[in-house]
This record gives sequence, structure tokens and C-alpha cells, in this order.
Amino acid sequence: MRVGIAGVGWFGFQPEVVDYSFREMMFKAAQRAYEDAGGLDPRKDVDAFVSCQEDFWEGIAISDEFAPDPVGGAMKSVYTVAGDGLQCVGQAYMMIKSGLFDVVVVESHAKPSDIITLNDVMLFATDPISIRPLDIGNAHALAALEARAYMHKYGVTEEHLEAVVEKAHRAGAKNPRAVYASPGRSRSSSPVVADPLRDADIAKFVDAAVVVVLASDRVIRDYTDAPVWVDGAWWSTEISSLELHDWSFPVHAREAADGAYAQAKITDPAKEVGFAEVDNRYSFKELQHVEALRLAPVGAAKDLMADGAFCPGGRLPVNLSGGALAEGVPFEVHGLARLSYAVAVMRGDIKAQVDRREVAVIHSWRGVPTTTSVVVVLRT
Amino acid sequence: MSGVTKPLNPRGTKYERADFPVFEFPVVGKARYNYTTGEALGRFLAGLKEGKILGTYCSKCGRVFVPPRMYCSYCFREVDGWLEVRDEGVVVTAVMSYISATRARLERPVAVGVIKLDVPGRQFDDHFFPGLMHYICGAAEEDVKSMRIFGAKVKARWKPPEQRTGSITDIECFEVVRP
Amino acid sequence: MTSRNLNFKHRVAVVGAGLTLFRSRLQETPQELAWLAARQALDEAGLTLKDIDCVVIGSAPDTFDGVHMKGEYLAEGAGGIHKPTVRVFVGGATGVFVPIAAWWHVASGLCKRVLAVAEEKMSHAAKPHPQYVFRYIWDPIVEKPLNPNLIWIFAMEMHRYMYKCNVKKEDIALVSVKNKRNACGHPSAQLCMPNITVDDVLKSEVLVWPVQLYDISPTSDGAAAVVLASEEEARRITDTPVWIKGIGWTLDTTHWTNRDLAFPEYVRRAAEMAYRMAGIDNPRKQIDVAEPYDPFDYKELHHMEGLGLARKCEAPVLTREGVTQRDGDLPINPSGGLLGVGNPIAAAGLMKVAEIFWQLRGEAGARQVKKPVYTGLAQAWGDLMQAGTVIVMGI
Amino acid sequence: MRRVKYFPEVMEIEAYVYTAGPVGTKWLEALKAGKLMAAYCPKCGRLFLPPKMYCPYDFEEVKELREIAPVGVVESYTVIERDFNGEPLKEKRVLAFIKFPGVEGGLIHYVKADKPRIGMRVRPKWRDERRGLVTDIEYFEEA
Repeated sequence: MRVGIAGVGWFGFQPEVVDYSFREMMFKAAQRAYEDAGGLDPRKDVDAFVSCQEDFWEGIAISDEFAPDPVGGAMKSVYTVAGDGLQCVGQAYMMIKSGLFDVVVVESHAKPSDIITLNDVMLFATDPISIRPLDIGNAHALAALEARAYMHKYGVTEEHLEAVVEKAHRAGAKNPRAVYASPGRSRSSSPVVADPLRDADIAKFVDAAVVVVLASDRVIRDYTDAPVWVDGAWWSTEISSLELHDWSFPVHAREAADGAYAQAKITDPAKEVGFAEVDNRYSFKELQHVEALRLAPVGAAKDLMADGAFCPGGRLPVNLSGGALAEGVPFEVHGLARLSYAVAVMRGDIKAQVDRREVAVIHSWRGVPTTTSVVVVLRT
Repeated sequence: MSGVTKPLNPRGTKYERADFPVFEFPVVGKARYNYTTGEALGRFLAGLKEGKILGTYCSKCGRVFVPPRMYCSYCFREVDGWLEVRDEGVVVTAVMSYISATRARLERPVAVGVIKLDVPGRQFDDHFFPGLMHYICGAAEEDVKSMRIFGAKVKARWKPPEQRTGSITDIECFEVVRP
Repeated sequence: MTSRNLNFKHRVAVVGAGLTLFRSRLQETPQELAWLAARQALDEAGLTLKDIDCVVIGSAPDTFDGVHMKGEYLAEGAGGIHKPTVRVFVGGATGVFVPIAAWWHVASGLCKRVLAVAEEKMSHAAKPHPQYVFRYIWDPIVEKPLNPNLIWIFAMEMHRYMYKCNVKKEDIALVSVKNKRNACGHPSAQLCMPNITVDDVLKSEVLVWPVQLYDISPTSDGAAAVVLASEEEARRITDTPVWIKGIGWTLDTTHWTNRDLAFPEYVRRAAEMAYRMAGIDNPRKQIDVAEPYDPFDYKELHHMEGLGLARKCEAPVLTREGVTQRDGDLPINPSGGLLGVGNPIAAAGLMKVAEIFWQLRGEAGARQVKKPVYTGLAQAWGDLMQAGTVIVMGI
Repeated sequence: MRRVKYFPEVMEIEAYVYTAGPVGTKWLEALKAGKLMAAYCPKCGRLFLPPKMYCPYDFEEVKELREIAPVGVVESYTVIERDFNGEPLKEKRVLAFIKFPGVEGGLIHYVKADKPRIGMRVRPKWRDERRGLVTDIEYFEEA
């Protein structure tokens, strides 16, 4: 049983979507996805719906209450995954492979602009006994600890981070939904936030909704002539206690990638993968994730980056979209943002500077203080 | 396996009073939001400020939505427009609350219920109707306990215009209309 | 409806279950509660954490434990480290949904042995009162400004049900009496009231008429876990696997004030999905024992009707006639349910799945129903009177 | 038609009261007494921090704490210069991850140092009045 993507729709990707509620954003993204899936009728054609969201991002307890209506799921099989949108894709992938479901809709939405106390809310995810009492004034500091550990161990310098930032903004300038892309952005003149991280190393937040329709190979041709296949989907949580996780390397991303590659029968990712969309919500994360995904040997991403290997038109373009640094971080939508861009590139809807569009690898991390990554392998 | 009662020796350390170190974490002010109301509820709230209850409708299935949404939950399409519903209707269900949100005893109990709202020229059965939850005033405890309140006609009692803020609380309560 | 393609490659079994004590205040952290339950389930299955491929976590709102991204936080105690771990969520219905999601982890062929863990710690939200946290489940714009108490919504549903079906409070109280007595046989139970009477329920504190104190389950801390395995693995692990025969779930519209609350249509649809998969066409005859969700006493009746275990408005009659007693023709909530064992939200739902597992294996000891049982059902409910989750298990 | 565009929501829960579990509570009591301890797993023999009643490595039960030498090593650090909204802090703060020899994991805590560095040896500066919290250590300072 093969699982494919039959349609994708998105809405928002603005720092603040002022005119629409999150429910209305969901509806608009869903309308577009269903249109993209050949005018699929969610009331008849869809077996189940999965929404990826977290209560404290929504400011609603049991926020899954609000999931059904805007996507056409009222009185149907709808549930929520408290995780990145790609984890929803992973669930849909399993559901379809089980044989019980043929068409599953995946949704995620985010409205960071509605949260006034975002730092407090982020720190609400830290351990109440060992970390919360420290009252860390800036959640990004936790990422800075990882950044220094990684940079120290592998000789990554601020110039290497500069290259990541520059690439993201240049690539993002060609991505119409990358609202934060600014090709002239200089990292070195942006202020230090929590060293070694400067303001330019840290992605901003963005309001967005993405809906993806997945279908079994049995029925997918009813909805699209150009399916993009999900040939692998795997995720991993390293450990809950930050104190016990690897500060210098995202082990979770490596574990998720190995699982997804095994399913997709990819043995040499650096050769077989045509392009990648990975999490770069902090600049150094892009280098880490490229290595975790085995697109570069550990410690070597910085040099390959400097050589232009991961640039648009390079040997293995990474984040042709500009990634989160250019598009912003829409909370749990992030993975679906990466995926929807890749699908558009693979189908040729977006003309991107990439030679090999047949195999793409998509990655998302859930941000601090989590140690969870999801990796999806797509094939045309 | 006879004689075995599962679960075997379930564990957990119960306590009544925390006479050991705990971390008390004040939340006040730490989780604040400013919701974008959006097209549907934004207009609904503005309507309340003007003393009107607004709903949306779907021409395909004929449903009227209060509280309004910009999409039909059942046809999955954009609604076709807005209409003003009456600020009166009938009680579908009602209860008498003797406790507050924090579970403190109230000095005087309050009645709350779901009101099925009237829409001129339209009929609704019990399975789907425009309806709001709100306080019901003018009902005695016995009216609620005896269920006489079910089906009773009620009408919104509005706050004076200058006190309205564009909130569901611009309606103080739905008042029982005595025939 | 769903399930167009019923040719599954993989049968899935439950091979172990674990529970903590359910108590109003437990000292263990949420992670540790999850660990206690997970460890017991593994021990019962004779497995270690190394044997587990994937982990599914269930928990209701993060506002109870007071930890954002609670799935991440719980992962460690639930055994979900260096493994694919996911947290699923359908409000109060989550407990039964956890094994549903775990089912497709195995049925997809991608995981062979899965640990499914549900946890809730209500006592963290101590100030001013755990009840207060329920405010945030209402619609923040059109409902929460009215300063609601969650019991309102139950009371409104209960009253509507009483009105439509002409049910008396005395009949509803019988459920509470039955379950709070049944719980005396449960080692985890928070309440055991062997001598409680209908009169005690009717004389208990009136909270929101028609809901009184003994109509409601207590608030609790606790965790539950089950181990699922593929057919091949299950046969290797145990001689008495309990098969998952059907799964189903439905979410009704968010807008609960737009519909009749007298009948849980969403439970009916969820049951229909599960029955279709399990090949059940006459649930009243084919289900031998059931654990419908009973956070409030009327809910057991409501859900029996939604599940087709009673006709509309018939559940109070069956209850009065003793059909639903542990030694009755259709034992309902022999565990003692949420009303007796306790209600750590998601964990309470999974406790019901564990109970059916033990009942079908004949391991419920003091709680074992009198008649022989081959097929059982667990069901949970949640959100704004909106979510129904159903699992059918058999030997 | 005019619209009301925003609607405020505040979570008004007064406070959460977090318990630390049977082992964590002992650990907090030790902090209160000015002692640094680590959890000890009888199965694998590892010491680890922060303590839990289970061993994160082998899922076995942990009941015991053992006192450790209060001298740690800075594994990583950051100097926080700005708050989350980009405003400069009145006082820069050094946040570090500190490991203790022979102990898995460690502590995230503040370090008072002008020139923090990886590998720096640090010891806790205890508060005079302690409550049984990780902040009973005011900060770590160079040993």
C-alpha cells in the first residue's frame, strides 16, 4: 500500500492575520486543499481528519473541540495530535497503511500573533521542578546553549551562521509567502540576543494554516493526476529532560531520518535525495539538521554550506523556500509549511533552482524545549 | 488465574496536605491572549453592541447559524449571507446553578440554559437550530426543577447601549416572557 | 462512513495493562505516574522497554497538569524516548482513543509492539480549585465571558435527557449507587461506598440542578497503560491475547448550543464504525460486557443508548431491572467506572479498556462478571458534548 | 459593517502547585539542607540529574539519592543580553548547562562570571534562606 499527497492548501503566512480567526484560516486553507485535490468533497470523500495543535498555543483547553467544523469534519472521524504537522502526516500515513482509511486530511494552524505572553507560554513547556523556577527571561537562551555546544564541538563559527542566514534570505526572496525574507539582511550588524545567537539567527513567528489531503494508491487517481508519494514518515523523541539530551547534536532528527529512509529504501541520502526542506528556526539548526539527515557528514555541513552545495542550484539545495528564517515559524504548522513548499516544487508549480526534483526529504523540529523531530521522504 | 484481582498492587503516594517542598507557580498574567475574532464573530460582537443578534445562513441546506460562522459546517461551503434573528426564543434546556466557576457556593442560585432563537419566516426542529447559552432571569427554582421552564418563551434583556462592549454579556440574560 | 476497505493485513492484540492508584492527590510527578502505569503494563506482558517500538500518549488538556507540550514532557515516563512517540488528543474521550491510535501503529505494519499510556494530574491546578481550569474549555468569545462552571453543560444535557425521556432522578441515581459499590472490588479505586443508597445520592449537595455531588465522579490523579502487539508477537508473548476487533470515533460540531443534547448521536456514529469493523450487527446480544463512559451517572445511560446497548430512553429501565449489575445479563461498568474508581480524565478512559482486557481474560477477580464473556466494549466521551470513542475487544 | 476585531483572554488560574515525586522531594529537601545529591539507579549503577523515581536509561525504579561533590563543569553557556521581545536586559545573565563528574545529565542554572568558558569548574552559591527549590542555589561561581 502506497500513500500519496492528493492536494495541498495554505493560508496566511503573515506576521498577523488580522481579518480572520484561526477557524476561518483553517477553512480557507481547507478549501484550497480540496480544490487542489480535484474538488474533493470532505463531507463525502474523506474518511478521517487529523489536526495538529497544542492547547497553550491556542489559549483554549481541549482545543480539538474546534477542529471539526472548519475543515468539513463535523460528525466525522476527527482527532488531534499534539505535535508538529508532519506528525499528523505520519499518523495519516499509518492510518492509510492499516487498510481502514483511504483518504485522510491533515490540518494545522497557528496564530502566534494572538499570544501576548509568548515567552511565558514557551517556558510553560519546561520542567516545573528543574527549570521553571529559574524564570529564564528568554526561551531562546535554551537554543543558545545548544548552539554553543554544537559550534564548540565542530568548529562552527559565526561566519558559518552568517552563510546560513544569507542563503535563507536570498532563497526566500523568490518565495512569495516568505514575508520575512530580506536579501540584504546582515547578521553581523544584528544585535546579540543570547550569544552566540544574534537576532538574525532566530526566526520570527508567523500566522498560518496548511491543509494536506493524503490518499491511498487505490483511490488517489480520483483526486490528482500528479500524486507526490510519501515513501517514509518517522519521528523520534530523544528524551524529556533537557539535562539528559545531547546538547551538541539533534539525535532525534537522526533517529527520525533513519526510520524514514529505511521505509523509503534510501541507503545513501546524500546521493539519492534531490533537495531538502529542513527546520532552520535557528540558523545553526540548519547545519545540524543537514548532518542529522545524513546529507553531509557530521561536522562537515559548515564547509559544504560555504562551498554553496546547499544553495539554490547547488548540489543538494536545502531550504529553497528560505525555511523558517524567511517564512517565519507558524508553531505546529512548520513541518507542513516545509512539506507544502516541497510538493509545489516537485509538481513544478514553483520554478525552483533544483536539478533533481524526484526525491525530497522534509524535516521539522518542534523548537525549544522539545527534543522531537519528524522526517518525511517524498517521491514523485 | 483464579483468585487474582488485576491490577496487582497499583501504586501511588497519596497525600492530603503538602507538608513537603513543592513549587508554587503563579500563573496570573503569564498566559494572556488577544483573540482575533475574525469575520463571523467580529461582526456578531459588533451586532450585540448595537442590540442585535446576527446569524449567518447557508442557502444550500437552509441552516441558520447562531453563533455565526463564515462556513456551513454541514455543506462545507461559504455561507451565503447574514440575517438578524429575533432577540427572543424558547428554552431548550435549563439548569439551576448553586456554585460559581471556582466551585464556591453562590448566595443565590442562577438559572442558565440554551435558548433556541426565533428567525422570522423559518422553522427549526430540535435537531438543529440557532441557539445560545445564556442566563435565564425571572425563573423560580421550582420552574427549573419541575422542567416547566422547558419550552418557555424568553426575551433578551439588554444592557443600556452605553454599557455595551461588544460581548455576549451585552445581553444580561434572557427573561421569561409571562403570557 | 469510514472503513471502506476492511482487508487488514495485521490483527492487533492487547497483551498487558497497568494502572496506578487513582487518588485526589498523588505526590508523583505526571512523568512518574506514567512510568508506574507503563512499567506495570510491561511487567504484566513480560516485556521490557527495549521490546517496545513505538509509544502513544494520551492526555486531556495541558491546563490540568500545568505543562505546555505535555506529550513531550510525558514521553520520558511513558517510555517514549529514542522512539517514535506521539500524543493524541480528543478531550475526555482521549483515554479510549489512545489504543485506537496505537491500533494503527501496529495495523500499518510499522510497529510491532506499542506502549499506550494515558495520564492526568488534576491536583496541580490547586489554586483556586481544579474545577476552575475547566473554564478554558468553553468557547472563549461567546461562552467563557458568562463565567461558566463545567457542570453547567452536563446539567443541561442531563436535564434535557430527563425531559425528553421522562426519566426520574431516582433512576439516574441507581447508576451512581451501582458504580460506587462496584468500585469496592477495584484495587485502584478512589471511592468505595458499599452501603450507598439512592437516598444518599438524592440528599447530596446540589451543585447545578439536576446534578448533585454523588452524581459526579471525583477529581483524581492517575495513569493507565496498555501494551499492544501484532498477531505474531502477541502469540509469542501470551496464550491469552485479547484482540482489538473494532475501533471507531466521531466528533460532532463544536457548536453544541445548536443541537439537541438528549441523544449522543456522535457516540452512535462512533459505535457504528466500530461495530462494522467488528462484524457486530446486534450489540445488545453480541456485547457481553461494557464500560461506557460515566463521569456523571446519567452519562452511562446516555451512552448505553448511543452504543445501541439499549433503545432510546430504555437504559434507565434496564438499570432499574438490574440488567446492568455485575451479575446481570448485560454488566455495565463492572470496574466501578469513573464514578467509583475515579476520574483522572484520559487515564480513566484507558482504565476502562484495561478493565475489559482483564474481564475478557478472567482476571478481574472480585470484579469478574458472573456470565462468561467473549466480547467487550469500552467507550469514552469528551470535548463540548461532542466526541465519542469506541473500542470493541474480543477473545 | 463594523467588527470587533479582538477579544482578550487571560488564563486566570492563580497558581499551579507542582509536587516533585517521592525521589524529587528528597532531592529538594537536600537542597534545602544545602546538599547536592543525584539519583542512583540500583540496576545500572548510574547517578543522574535531575532525579526521578525511574531511571531514564533502563526504566527501573529509583529510590535512592547519593550526595555528590558540588563541583561542576560548564558544558555550554550563553550570555543572555536581550529579553524575548528584543529589549536589552538591565543586567546580562549567564545561563549554563553544568555537568558533575560521574553523573549523567546535570543542571541548567545561572553562572556568575565575567568571562564564562566551556570547561570552567563551578560550585554552587547557596542562598541563606532556602525553600527546597532549585533556586536555593542562587547561582554557580568559579570553583
